[in-house]
Amino acid sequence: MTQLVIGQLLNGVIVGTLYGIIALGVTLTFGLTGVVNFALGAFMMLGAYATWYLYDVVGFPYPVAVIGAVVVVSIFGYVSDLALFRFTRGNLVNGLLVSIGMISVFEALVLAAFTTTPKDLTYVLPGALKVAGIVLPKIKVAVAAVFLAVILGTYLALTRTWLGRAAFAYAQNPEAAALMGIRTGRLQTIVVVYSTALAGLGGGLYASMYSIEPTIGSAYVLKAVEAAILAGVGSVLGALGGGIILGISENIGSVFFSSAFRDAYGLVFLILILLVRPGGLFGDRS
Amino acid sequence: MKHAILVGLLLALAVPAFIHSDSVLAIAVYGFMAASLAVSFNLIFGFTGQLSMFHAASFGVSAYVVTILVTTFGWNFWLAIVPALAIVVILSLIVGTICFRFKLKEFYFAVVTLAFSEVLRLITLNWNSITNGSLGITIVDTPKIWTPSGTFAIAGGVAWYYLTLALLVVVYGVCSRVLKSWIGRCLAAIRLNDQLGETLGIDVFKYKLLGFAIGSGLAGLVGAFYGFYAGFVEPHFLSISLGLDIIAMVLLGGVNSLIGPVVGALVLTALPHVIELSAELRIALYGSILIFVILVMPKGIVGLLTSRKHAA
Amino acid sequence: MLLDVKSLTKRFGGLTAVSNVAFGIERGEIIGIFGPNGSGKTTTLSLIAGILKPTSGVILWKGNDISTLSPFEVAQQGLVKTFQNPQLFPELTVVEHMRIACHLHIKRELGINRLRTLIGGMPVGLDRLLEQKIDQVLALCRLSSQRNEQAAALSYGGEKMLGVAMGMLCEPELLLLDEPASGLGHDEIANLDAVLRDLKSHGVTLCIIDHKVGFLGRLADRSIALHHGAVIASGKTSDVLADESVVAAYLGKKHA
Amino acid sequence: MSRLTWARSMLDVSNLSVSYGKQKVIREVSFKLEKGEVVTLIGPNAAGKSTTLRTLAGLKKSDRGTIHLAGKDITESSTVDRVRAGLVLVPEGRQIFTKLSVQENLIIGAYHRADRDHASADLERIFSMFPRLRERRDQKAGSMSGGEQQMLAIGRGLMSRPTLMLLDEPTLGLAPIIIEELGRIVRNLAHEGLTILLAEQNAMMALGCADRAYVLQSGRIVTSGNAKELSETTEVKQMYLSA
Amino acid sequence: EDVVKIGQIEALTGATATYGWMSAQGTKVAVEEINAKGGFKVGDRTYKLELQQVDTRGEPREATVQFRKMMEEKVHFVFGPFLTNVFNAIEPIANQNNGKFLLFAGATSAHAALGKPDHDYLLRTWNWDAGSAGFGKLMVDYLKKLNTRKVAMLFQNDAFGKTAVDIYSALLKDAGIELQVELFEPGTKDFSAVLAKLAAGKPDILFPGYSDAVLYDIVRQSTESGFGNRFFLVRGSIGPALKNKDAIEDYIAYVPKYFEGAEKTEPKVRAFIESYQKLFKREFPYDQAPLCSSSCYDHVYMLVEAMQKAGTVDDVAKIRAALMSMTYEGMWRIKYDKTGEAVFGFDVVHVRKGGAIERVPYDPTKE
Ligand SMILES: Nc1ncnc2c1ncn2[C@@H]1O[C@H](COP(=O)(O)OP(=O)(O)OP(=O)(O)O)[C@@H](O)[C@H]1O
Ligand SMILES: Nc1ncnc2c1ncn2[C@@H]1O[C@H](COP(=O)(O)OP(=O)(O)OP(=O)(O)O)[C@@H](O)[C@H]1O
Ligand SMILES: CC(C)C[C@H](N)C(=O)O
Ligand SMILES: [Mg+2]
Ligand SMILES: [Mg+2]
Repeated sequence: MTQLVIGQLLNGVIVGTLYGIIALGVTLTFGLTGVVNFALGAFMMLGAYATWYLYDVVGFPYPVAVIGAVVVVSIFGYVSDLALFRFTRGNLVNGLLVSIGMISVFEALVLAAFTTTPKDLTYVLPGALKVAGIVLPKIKVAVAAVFLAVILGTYLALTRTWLGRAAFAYAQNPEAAALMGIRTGRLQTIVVVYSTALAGLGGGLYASMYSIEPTIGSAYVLKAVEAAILAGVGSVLGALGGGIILGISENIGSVFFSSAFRDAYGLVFLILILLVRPGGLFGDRS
Repeated sequence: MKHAILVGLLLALAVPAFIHSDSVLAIAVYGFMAASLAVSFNLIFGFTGQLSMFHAASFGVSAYVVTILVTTFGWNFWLAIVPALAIVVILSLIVGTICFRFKLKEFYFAVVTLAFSEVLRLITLNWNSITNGSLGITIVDTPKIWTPSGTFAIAGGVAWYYLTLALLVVVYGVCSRVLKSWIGRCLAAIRLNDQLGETLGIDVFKYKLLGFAIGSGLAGLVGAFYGFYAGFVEPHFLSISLGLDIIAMVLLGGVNSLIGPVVGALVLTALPHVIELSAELRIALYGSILIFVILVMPKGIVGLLTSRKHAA
Repeated sequence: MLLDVKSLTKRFGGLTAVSNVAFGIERGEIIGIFGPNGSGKTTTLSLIAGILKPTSGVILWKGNDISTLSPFEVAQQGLVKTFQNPQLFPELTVVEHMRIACHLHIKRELGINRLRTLIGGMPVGLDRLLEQKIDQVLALCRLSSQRNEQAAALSYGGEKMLGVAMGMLCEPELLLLDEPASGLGHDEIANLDAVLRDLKSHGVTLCIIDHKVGFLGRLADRSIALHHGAVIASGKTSDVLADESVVAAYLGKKHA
Repeated sequence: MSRLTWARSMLDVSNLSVSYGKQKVIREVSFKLEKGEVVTLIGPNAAGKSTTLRTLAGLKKSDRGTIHLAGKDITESSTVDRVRAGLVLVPEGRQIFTKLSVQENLIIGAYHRADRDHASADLERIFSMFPRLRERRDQKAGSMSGGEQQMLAIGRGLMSRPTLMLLDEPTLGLAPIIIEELGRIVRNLAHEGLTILLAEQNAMMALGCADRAYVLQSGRIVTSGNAKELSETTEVKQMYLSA
Repeated sequence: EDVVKIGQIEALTGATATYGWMSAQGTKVAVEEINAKGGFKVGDRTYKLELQQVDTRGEPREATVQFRKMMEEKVHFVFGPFLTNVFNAIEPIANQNNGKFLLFAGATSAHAALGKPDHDYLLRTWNWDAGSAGFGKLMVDYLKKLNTRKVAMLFQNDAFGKTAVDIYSALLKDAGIELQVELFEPGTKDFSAVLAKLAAGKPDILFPGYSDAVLYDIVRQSTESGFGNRFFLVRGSIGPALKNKDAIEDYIAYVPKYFEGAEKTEPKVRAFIESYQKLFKREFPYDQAPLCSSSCYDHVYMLVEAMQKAGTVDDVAKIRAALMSMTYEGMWRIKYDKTGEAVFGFDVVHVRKGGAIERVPYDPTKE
């Protein structure tokens, strides 16, 4: 029993890092452009398909395929910012609608190119690590490690660099930020593209763990929004923490109670946390 | 604007005289119900500033309660609406009290209401003995109304057309009365600056809750009818995607008006049936239209037509 | 005693913003609060208005402790506070602000009968009366010409006056004003002075914070001065302003 | 004035007109600032002082007219480019970053500077100007009192080492003793070569520390001249100095 | 030129689209082939087929509107729906149109409606899991032969999942096999927790959900983390087994036809695959397509044959009678039983460690 619980605890952490990486994108985009980009799920899906295509069809080595996918998705992100999100900045409501529209468009693109038949990437890193009776698939451990590294790197970059300072400042008061000489438009573009790149990376690594279909993104973006909120919008490490809390509560909940209520376990947790801290676990109490 | 709405209503009344297509009437019926949902949602969202994700739950719970009372316990349809609405209102008061007492705002509020809504959906989905789980419940009864010349079963497109049009008028009317009253002003104050509102003597908690409960209750009213027209209820009624659809309708039509959501709902309900293309192109076009409309008309369709902002 | 504040203390973490403050306000007077920046003036008024909850102490309003009430309950009891940083309802016009500010009036007037207005609409008489009152207050506050403009289009001074105007429409017994004159020009200050004296003559009690010593000095019957959260002087305004510690901490040599 | 006549003005505004929608707020306003000068723009409420400053900072588009900064036409430049060229606005109503600490607010002021990583000396300078800020360096800026926030906004503006600083009602909410101090600070800064444009209601303080003054009324400059002389004129005395 | 309209009502996009999409492709191949050959003759007239395919996105409400529209447009032959919830939603409207058209439904729940009054329109094209001729019984017998004592069922919590759990719990109970059930939310990708939980109950074999997407994930995660390596399923393909061939112990699947094998031995299958590739210009999706696309393909041909036998293209009663009395020899041999349930042959494929495949053909039409 303890092995079962510990194993699922760890698995929860791993699954949580995936929520976390998308949540980071959600949090950053929201903080800086005032838009909850639901399309990040679709970007993640694009990343997964691009990776599959580059790796399984074209035959690039996996890391190259993932990097390629991140580049492709970033380009999509850049174009979407240029053509769409630039016009919805600071407008939560319209940004939401545009991102919902984009989900349909991306889904259609992928359907037209690859059909609804699920794709399953050739295994990149088969096998599992066995420690003290706990079995963890190697690929999951590797993926989680990459996500952790990226999130921590982002955290350091945001807290230690001027770009990060500018971002925080902008998020609070765009006009004052401009008065400080912060190129706000460029900053927003960088953040939008970076967030989509994170989603692309999420998708690229996702593809090595799970089968992919055109609709995979929607579930993850919801989880990511939940994680971001649970943590408190704007908190980088919080996005990770929120993701992990969700991941663990779902996995542990499914072990002890019916798995049919899997999604509910994280949500109940979320409600409880927000009741104690209405601004999110890591956010300010407002 | 007022005249345009009246003309629209008159036209709507005349439609069944000219159009006999069952499928068109069906789109209209679903459109009216979607519009009712969107109008009631906008009371909470557009006019009070609370992005509730609980609307689908209010709708779905009521649909289920009415259905279960009628099909399992043999209640009269009209009678069953009463407890259904009571339950929805009580649920929304509970959820609202929790959220507003703890001062959850904006996206925090959205996600917590979404969480409650999902929990309710999962309960509906898994409470097999009462709700028949994922299969949902098939409804064969039809609501009847009593007229001096005998009872009349509401069956067929035309009857439902008028019934749901009346439903829309009722929902619209209630929202409009509420918004024009002092309550509407309190709601606007809450939406725009609740701290200021509070120092002006407005019980922010009470009015937030009131707006939320009225909106949710109206959604429940729609739910009561919906299942009986569709012929079934299923757990999907409580799904997030329905909530997102409603948001899209409201935004597309225009948040700052009462009529906007009606327009948005009718357009979005009809749109998929109007686009006759291959499946992929169809959803691509649907998405593109959403994007395009909002970029060209950032205030929604009605927002573009009327430049004057909503007044307190 | 209309309002009686006793040993009021407010701590933010390690910082004591308001420390053991005590003072009373009699019906019909104008009381001034002076003090250097960060001395706890705004915090004190926020505590009275229910916006902040005191760490300790009591606030007696007509003999009842109101320190645990919410802001709206305090307002309903007849105590209304304006904001130091103008607070507005963005998007709404000036007159729409005023209508919202009529909330308490309508509530007092109609009570539960408000429900009837859901069907029948507002009683015509009341409606007309309110509109008249709104016009009157707008005129007093020199906002008539901007009646239908969005509040966001007001200049800073205009925003401040709108705050005062809304406070007046609440018909408070005690109006707490947080720096009403800051950002106002000479003319406007003179006008404000007149408006406030007029209010006083209609029986409204006023408690005012301001750094415009000339303005508040002339207006206030009695004053208190705060420093580091504590009362350092109180009494007749002229005495307070002449107090050595007040001069040293607040006024500086020029005013000495 | 001791400046060489051929030197370009620090700021040269000519025929500036600004409107909100159809409403004209600034009409054909022209004025100049020489390097190291303190110039004040006084006028009653709604005269258009803030609007003028916001237009100079590039936050508001002008209808007509030109703005030259040290000889360079910046009429069409973005706010950021103006900041980078040395023009900084300390906006009305403070506009601080409420969730950042006092110190973080100040540091971000140095954002556009090439030597921004070495701004700690300036930080010290600001702290000695406004000791209250040093005391509260780790407090969240949003929870500071009104006057404290005003000090912060001014300090933050100074952190960017501007060559031209626009102050919009800096005395707003400040205690008399601090206003007095602010007057000294402004003079000192000018002494160090900073050019300052001061929009003020508080004509007493403004005229007290400015070299020259312009009086703005309903969007027009109605009087201008030496600050000291102006403060002697009975009209100005009556209008502005008795508060 | 005369046309016969065929409608098809399926989810072509969205989360539940896999089956509907592939059904639609099979129908399309058949229709295109028939039209390319110049149509078909009934009596002395030549007809072409006109195919209307609508996308329900898996939403019952959409389907009801679309179905109404088809009825208005006098479409006499409607293929689909494959999804139980969609079928349940359109059933009442279909009943009102009884006698005016034929519905070739695939949904499991359609089984229960067969032969009821008002249901003369209903034929069920895919009898895989219910009824006496259904495959469930056979599969359970197979398990019994393998000495299975306990089965773990892991199904998606949707309308079909519930139906399937009901069917199989009864069958397994009759066979005296213990059953452990867990349901998962649609869209689930990480089955680790639920698999760990099931594994703790020590079942002999896992009976996982029905779509290829979840099969790939479940088989991989189950074997990789050591939760179990024996699988039994009545749907989907053997793709997951082959992909994890060294990690599985047994993988017993009902596959209507093992296409990769059949392709080599059966010219009709070969022709179908080629036709598919030519029409859609892409690889043939072996994973799930055989299940639905080939079946729809056959049923279109069968319908055409029935029209020719009945000598009419619009007298649906006659055409139905012709369908019920014939045996069609296509990729499959197909008959209908007296309720309108399709009876046809299929394969039990047993994949063992290393990838060895044993195939047991089964043909109830011969009995
Ligand atoms: N929420 C808070 N958290 C921490 N400190 C606070 C908070 N609110 C106020 N303070 C501090 O308490 C002190 C008193 O603040 P207050 O706003 O009452 O001052 P004030 O007398 O109104 O000053 P001013 O004249 O500048 O408006 C200040 O030093 C301020 O920084
Ligand atoms: N955003 C806006 N939209 C429309 N009109 C505006 C806007 N902002 C300011 N105005 C108008 O422009 C005029 C000048 O305003 P401005 O804020 O520049 O005055 P000011 O001189 O700074 O006054 P104060 O001393 O009160 O701050 C005022 O009449 C004001 O109502
Ligand atoms: C995907 C399929 C297995 C669906 C199933 N036939 C149903 O009835 O819903
Ligand atoms: Mg203050
Ligand atoms: Mg100004």
